[in-house]
Amino acid sequence: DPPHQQTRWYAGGQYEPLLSEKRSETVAVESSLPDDLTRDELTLPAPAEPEVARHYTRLSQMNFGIESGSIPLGSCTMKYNPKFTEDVAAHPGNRVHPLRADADKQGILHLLYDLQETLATIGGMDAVTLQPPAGAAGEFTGIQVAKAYHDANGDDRNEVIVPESAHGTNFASAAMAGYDVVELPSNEAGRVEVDALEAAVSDDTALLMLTNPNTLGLFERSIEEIAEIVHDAGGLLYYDGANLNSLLGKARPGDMGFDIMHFNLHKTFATPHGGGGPGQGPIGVGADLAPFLPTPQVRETDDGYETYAPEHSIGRVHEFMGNWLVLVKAYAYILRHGDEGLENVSETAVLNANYLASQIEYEVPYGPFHHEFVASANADAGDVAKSMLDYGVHPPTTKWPEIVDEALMTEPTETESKARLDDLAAAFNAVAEMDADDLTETPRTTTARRIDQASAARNPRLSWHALE
Amino acid sequence: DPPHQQTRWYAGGQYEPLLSEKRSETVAVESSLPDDLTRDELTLPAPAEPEVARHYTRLSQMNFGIESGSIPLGSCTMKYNPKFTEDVAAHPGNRVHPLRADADKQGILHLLYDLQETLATIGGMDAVTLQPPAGAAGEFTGIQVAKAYHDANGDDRNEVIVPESAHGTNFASAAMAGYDVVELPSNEAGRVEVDALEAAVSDDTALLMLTNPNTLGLFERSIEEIAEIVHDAGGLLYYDGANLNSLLGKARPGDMGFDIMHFNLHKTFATPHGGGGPGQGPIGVGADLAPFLPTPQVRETDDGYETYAPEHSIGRVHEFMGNWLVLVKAYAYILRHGDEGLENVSETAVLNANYLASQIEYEVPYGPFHHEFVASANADAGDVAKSMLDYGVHPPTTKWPEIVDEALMTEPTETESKARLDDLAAAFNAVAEMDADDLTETPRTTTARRIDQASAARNPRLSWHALE
Amino acid sequence: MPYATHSDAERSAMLDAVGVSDPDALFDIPESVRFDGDYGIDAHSERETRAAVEGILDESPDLTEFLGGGHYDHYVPSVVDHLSLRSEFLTSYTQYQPEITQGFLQALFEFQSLVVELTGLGVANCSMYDRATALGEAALLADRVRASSGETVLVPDDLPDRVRAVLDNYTDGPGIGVDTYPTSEGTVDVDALADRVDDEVSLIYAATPNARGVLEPNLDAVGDLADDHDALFCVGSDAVALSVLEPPESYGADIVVGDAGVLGLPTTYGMGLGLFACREDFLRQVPGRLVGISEDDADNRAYTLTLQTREQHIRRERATSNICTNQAWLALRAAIHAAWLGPDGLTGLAEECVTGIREACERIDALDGFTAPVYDGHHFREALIDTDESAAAVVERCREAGLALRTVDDGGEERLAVCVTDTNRENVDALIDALAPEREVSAV
Amino acid sequence: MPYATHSDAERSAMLDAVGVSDPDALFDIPESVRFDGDYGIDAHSERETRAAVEGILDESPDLTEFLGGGHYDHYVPSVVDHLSLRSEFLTSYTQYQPEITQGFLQALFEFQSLVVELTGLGVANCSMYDRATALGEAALLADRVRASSGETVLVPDDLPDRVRAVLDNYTDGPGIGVDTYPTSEGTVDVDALADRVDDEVSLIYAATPNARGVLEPNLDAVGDLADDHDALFCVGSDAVALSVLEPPESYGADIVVGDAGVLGLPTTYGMGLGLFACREDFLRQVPGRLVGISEDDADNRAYTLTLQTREQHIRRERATSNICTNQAWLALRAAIHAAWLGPDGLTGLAEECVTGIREACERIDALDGFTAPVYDGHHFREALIDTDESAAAVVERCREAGLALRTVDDGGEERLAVCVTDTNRENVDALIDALAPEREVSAV
Repeated sequence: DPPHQQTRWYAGGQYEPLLSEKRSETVAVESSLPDDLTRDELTLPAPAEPEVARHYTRLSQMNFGIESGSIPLGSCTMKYNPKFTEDVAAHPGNRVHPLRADADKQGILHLLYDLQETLATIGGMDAVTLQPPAGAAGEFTGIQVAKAYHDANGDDRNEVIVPESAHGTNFASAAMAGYDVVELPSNEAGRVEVDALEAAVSDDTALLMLTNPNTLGLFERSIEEIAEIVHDAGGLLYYDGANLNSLLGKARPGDMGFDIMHFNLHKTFATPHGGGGPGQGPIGVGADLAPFLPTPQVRETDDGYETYAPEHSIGRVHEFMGNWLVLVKAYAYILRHGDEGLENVSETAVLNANYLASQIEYEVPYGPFHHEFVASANADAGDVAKSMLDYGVHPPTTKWPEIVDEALMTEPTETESKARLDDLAAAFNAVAEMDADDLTETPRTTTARRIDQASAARNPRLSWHALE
Repeated sequence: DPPHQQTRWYAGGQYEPLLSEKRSETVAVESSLPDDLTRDELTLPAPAEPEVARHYTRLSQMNFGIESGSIPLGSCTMKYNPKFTEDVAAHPGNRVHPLRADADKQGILHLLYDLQETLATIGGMDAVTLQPPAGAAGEFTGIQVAKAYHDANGDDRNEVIVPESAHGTNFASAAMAGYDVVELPSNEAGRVEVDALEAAVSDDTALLMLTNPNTLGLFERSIEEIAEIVHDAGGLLYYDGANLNSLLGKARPGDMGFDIMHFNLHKTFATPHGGGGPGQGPIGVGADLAPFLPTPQVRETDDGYETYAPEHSIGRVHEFMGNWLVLVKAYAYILRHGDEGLENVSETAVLNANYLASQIEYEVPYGPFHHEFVASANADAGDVAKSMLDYGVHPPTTKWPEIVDEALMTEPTETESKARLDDLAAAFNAVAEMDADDLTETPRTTTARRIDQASAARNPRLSWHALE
Repeated sequence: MPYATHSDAERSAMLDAVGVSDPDALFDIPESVRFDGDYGIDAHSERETRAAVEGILDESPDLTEFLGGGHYDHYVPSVVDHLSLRSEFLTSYTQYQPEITQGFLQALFEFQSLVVELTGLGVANCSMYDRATALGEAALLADRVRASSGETVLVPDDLPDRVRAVLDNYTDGPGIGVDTYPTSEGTVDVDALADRVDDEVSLIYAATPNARGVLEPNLDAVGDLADDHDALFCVGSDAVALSVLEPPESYGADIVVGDAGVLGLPTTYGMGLGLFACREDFLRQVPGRLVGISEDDADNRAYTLTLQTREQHIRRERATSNICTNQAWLALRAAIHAAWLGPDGLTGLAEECVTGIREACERIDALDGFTAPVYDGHHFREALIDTDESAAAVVERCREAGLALRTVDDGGEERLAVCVTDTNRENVDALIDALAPEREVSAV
Repeated sequence: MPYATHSDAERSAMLDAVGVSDPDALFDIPESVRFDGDYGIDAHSERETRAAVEGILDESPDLTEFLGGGHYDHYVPSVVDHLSLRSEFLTSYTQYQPEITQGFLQALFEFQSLVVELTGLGVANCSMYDRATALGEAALLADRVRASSGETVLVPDDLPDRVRAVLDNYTDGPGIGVDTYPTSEGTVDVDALADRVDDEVSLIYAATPNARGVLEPNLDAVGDLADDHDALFCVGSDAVALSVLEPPESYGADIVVGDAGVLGLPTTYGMGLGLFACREDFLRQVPGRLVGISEDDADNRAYTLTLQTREQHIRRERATSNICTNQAWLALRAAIHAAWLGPDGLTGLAEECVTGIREACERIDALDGFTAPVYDGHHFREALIDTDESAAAVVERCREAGLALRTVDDGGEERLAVCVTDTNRENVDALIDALAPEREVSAV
């Protein structure tokens, strides 16, 4: 028998049931409000605290986090999250209401200011807003800032150029901001084709969105030429910060000619992903764009710190300042590492990716890689992923970028030890030798066996009511 | 296949290995001390923090706590531990050194004083020391206090009487204090036989140690007569607090005639057991014995609180005040509940035990029960326990008290819901119907299958060195 | 580096395998854009880092807050922290591999179910960033499903500026207009709204409690107006208020947005958890993630993200939203908090939000020179207050007493706003003293 | 009751099953000893309880401590809290069902292995209450294995009173005598000890660092004296010091006791973790619990409590100790802390304990009117200091500056004791200023 990588709890002869199936209660709503404002009754689970604790403890044991094992998801930068940052986030000094007067929240403003300035330095940017509550929100914010800039110049542009291998959010964020998306093909080396870019840019070009290294882990060596082409056409250059982990201490987007960038604090600066957020996606911009940033920004005064609205601010992308605790954790992470630690992050991340690539039997086209690589599975990449689950690891990102057949996009990050990288390689290689038929029988050691996605979508059951 | 109640992690093709097998390093010890004081080298595991986190996370998933499921261990009172008490224990005001001057630790002394007084009220005692670091340490302390009292009266007594069904610590603590142990048989009703007691007491009797309700869950209804017999013989009466959970709000040992008692804070007042400690075993005594309590005690003054040494103190049983954080958690637990909550604890604990006893198919001799009952297995009680593991519950205490054949000593506690009690009953009853042969094949769903205890003792391998 | 210490031997072996002698050689970066690594940041030990960051945070004074205004504080029980911080939850990725993430998926399904129960609507997603972005997404959804009918969103004139600023950014791309309709006496002016609404309107938004803390009494009429003009009706509320209020679906809401962070999330400088629910027939237009039920190969019930073809990683520029990372962990926390409260606890908390501000207003109104609340109607958590003196001066006086209050511009009048919940109700005595210090003096 | 809320229906069903109408009817307690339930304790909500207890704790001022004297503070990394608080560890029972408690057993096995490595001895148990009770158990062990030879335990005259008081209680039952031998110039007086030791002695105890903070230089000679008289040699130390010191086994220690709470346990009003190791041939006389390795039915390695026939729950009055609950969770914490430090980190911490007090003494010695340390020799963490003025007055002056120090009676002389570790080393500047305030003034 394979070892049990995960539990499937049961009690009283059935698998861990829905909370509502344990003991829901319907209560008559008693309120001092008049009846015409209030509902008659409310039905919700009513477990006592011991059962609450057990229920969620069991659910947690049916879930896989970075402390369960490696999560080498390409472009997701799932690194270890230092525990102490949770303690810093739990400090009472975080319990500050956003509508306090500036003078009454100097601690908050001080940290915001320091982090703004620190991120600007790391990105090679002139100004940073910390407000966007996620990476995609950062993209949207950056595009809105670019739009406001072009508008202010009386420059009407309606296209955003995005390489075909870019993150899906790039396309969606550009569309959300009202732009037409122009897709740019990659060249044989897996990079931006300069000729194609020259053909694509025009007076309509508002922005070129790039990540560098790109999703194949390849550095766009022609970045200066690319920047020149875009700038000559009157466009701006946007840096997608998803892959910034590979540049720490080594290069800065601002120095490459990028005008706007976002930072994924939950990737590069190790704040925990929380099963899909909260993240935070600050953006940095050059001096020309700074007046368009969201409000408020923070600046230093003789007495401390104060908030202010940039002159031509686009307004807001979040009612307050996004996910404050993510900012605190990222700030703590940066202080902990310092210059040397941050450079060591990127060096180890890149070494780890290259080492792992050297150890696996799947073909890995392109190279040399930075922090991630894309292997090509000899079978359905989705099946390969499911089979890897039985080896106690989370599989890589699959079937994307489409530039590689049956892609296994792999980013081990710097916090994986050599032993864990060897385990990952062993998992890749064991699965590589499995028959295609056997692949479809996996996983076997997980809480659930292979799940039928099609029927979930065909017959949506999205709440307790669907089970009644 | 049965569901996997627990994981057995593996990586790199082997089960979760020893920390030392992961990556130990031998380092040359560099010290500014002279060579003749220092060792040459030290060999220890050297995992980076991400691997530390994963290792102990995995170990935790290979362990069963009260938030994993019911732990109905008779006499152990494994109830749910309210989470908030951990937050109170983490408050910075706990970070106080014991050698501060009294004036500099008023917060500590205030809590110690309040808890001393509160426990005295709950026990019906005149004075309480909080110092003993565990229940058994409390027993030892109580016996030393009794000895000092007798000595002070010029009364030379060398025997401690203990019922056969008493906790093993009673015997061991009495022996440790230098007493001869006289074992008292139970009567047919599972209680102290008054005639036998009368025969046993003498001028040599220093102490009778009793728990009430006793380990069969039976209240010693003759307790006043028992007390009179012991007192008339010049002996003292000791209350073992292990079963105090069933008396909260209902009765007090002091009112029954007990002269000395200990409290198991980690049982009755829900501080977590920690896999075998830290506990805390305060003792309460009547006024005559108070001058003999350990030092320091705490008293209230006009300005606050101060420590003092009781006039005839036996000294100390711990270098400082035992397990401070256990005291804090127990105090918070008591405040949280108040009078009504505490009485509800014992009522629900007793209701739960009686309900569970009514639902299981094993014979349950004696009764009516209070907080626990002892069922008699129709097979080897140890095998029954192992089989119950496959039902996601911790089994009851087995083969003790010996007064019941193949005893299953069961104490569900008040924090088990009816649904969980029904699950427990289902587990008992499913196992009751298994063949004896099948029982020996269990457990199957746990991290380890049945473990060979004999070879562990025959060939002791007690450290990493034994594996080299 | 603190969190990745290959031993020297391991590092050498890895470099050998890769074929370089220094990791720096793996960086394929032109010299012209190389950076020297000097950010000017000193490394700190774990202990030093904690001291440094906590030292900065401690620069904010410890105040008792009566602030509200979109960010509300309720006591979050300890279990929420302890359980949600379990690393299997906290450090996990989005549930694209459902076979190993059943636990989080089930918790998100619980969150969806909670929102469905609270709103009465058929579909709830498993989080948005905050109430403002949720409203932005509602406007975009209305634009998609009412593309033919109109392109204006109507919002009340008391919509907070901060929310409006977010909505303006969301509606900017597709060119949706945002217009306001009047309120009167602290609530929606239904007649004025009836005059304003036309067939160009795709969405009418109203909040209860509204920005003045008043529970809107006539939302059924607003729903009827929306219905009459083929516009969607979007209601704003929060997860505590909804536990006692009439479910919005019952008076015609097509979408409910708002704040679910009132559960599970203490005051954290405005961190939010957006709530989004809508009618079932908009299912394929819903923004954000959805968890559904399916079966696995062993025929056991299993949870999975579903209808992912709405999402950016598949549909790219045709996605229903650009959302990738959202607020999953906060949804988990809200689900735990709701489970801990149970229906009695949750409605009890809501009742405290009614009685707390009511009693505070009664006491304030009894003070010379104060009128509380300014508007009739039933309030929830907060209310506006008139003062004889300048509201700013009152705020300043309260600040001296360690109490944080705020003023609001209420249609040209500067007024005091006060928010009372379970966590500051015990401080209302201090507030009364600070509002009317001479009263305290005379009492002595 | 907050943690057990049967619904009314459930409660009724249970009462029916049991056959009573009220749980009170199940209490088989004579009326004469019934209690009315009135303890006079008011119930509090979770939030109120936290506020009440934390309010009491806050009555202690925030001081920088230089106290030591048996309870030492080192920085405990955050992972120790987060991992040890996982409920599967924290809320588990003793591992009598090893099949479901492999995780804790493995961690305790790691702790034992750590202690074996540090002491050089063959057997370590998996915890005692504290260093004082561990010494008490050592005396009892010596009494059992040297029953024929003698019944006196020799301890140095600088043994702290608090430790001696515990030892006196432990030795009282079996009638073991406790006698002191002299120290001289801050360390064991080997010649005097040689004069004192005879064949009635069952155990000689010496500590390094000793109570004056000095690392004993001549423990091999003490070991030889014990050996010559068929007495056991028991060394006292702690888990940090032992990481750099010569392993006690190498100079003849038969038993090592001491404090392992220097790992994993921050300052907590004296909460301890006793360390106990001994020679392998005393295995069956060891007090406390032991974890060993075995195999399960699937032939996998498995851990289990072993040699339980030594323990009270089986052997009752013939057990090697009355220990039941001990300090398992703190042993887990120590194991995690040690793993986090690794051998470099642990020895580095020990070196800070050497250099911190050394540098502090050099600076204090340079002040007018201070001699630091009083005794020659190498110090670890703490040292005694002589002052021209009264030591108590110096303590008082430091207290005014927010620094907590203590005086000790050092053979009749009242002296200042100072303890410096990684957590207060940064405050030595403040200490220097407080010790010699006039110096600070003159420097301005």
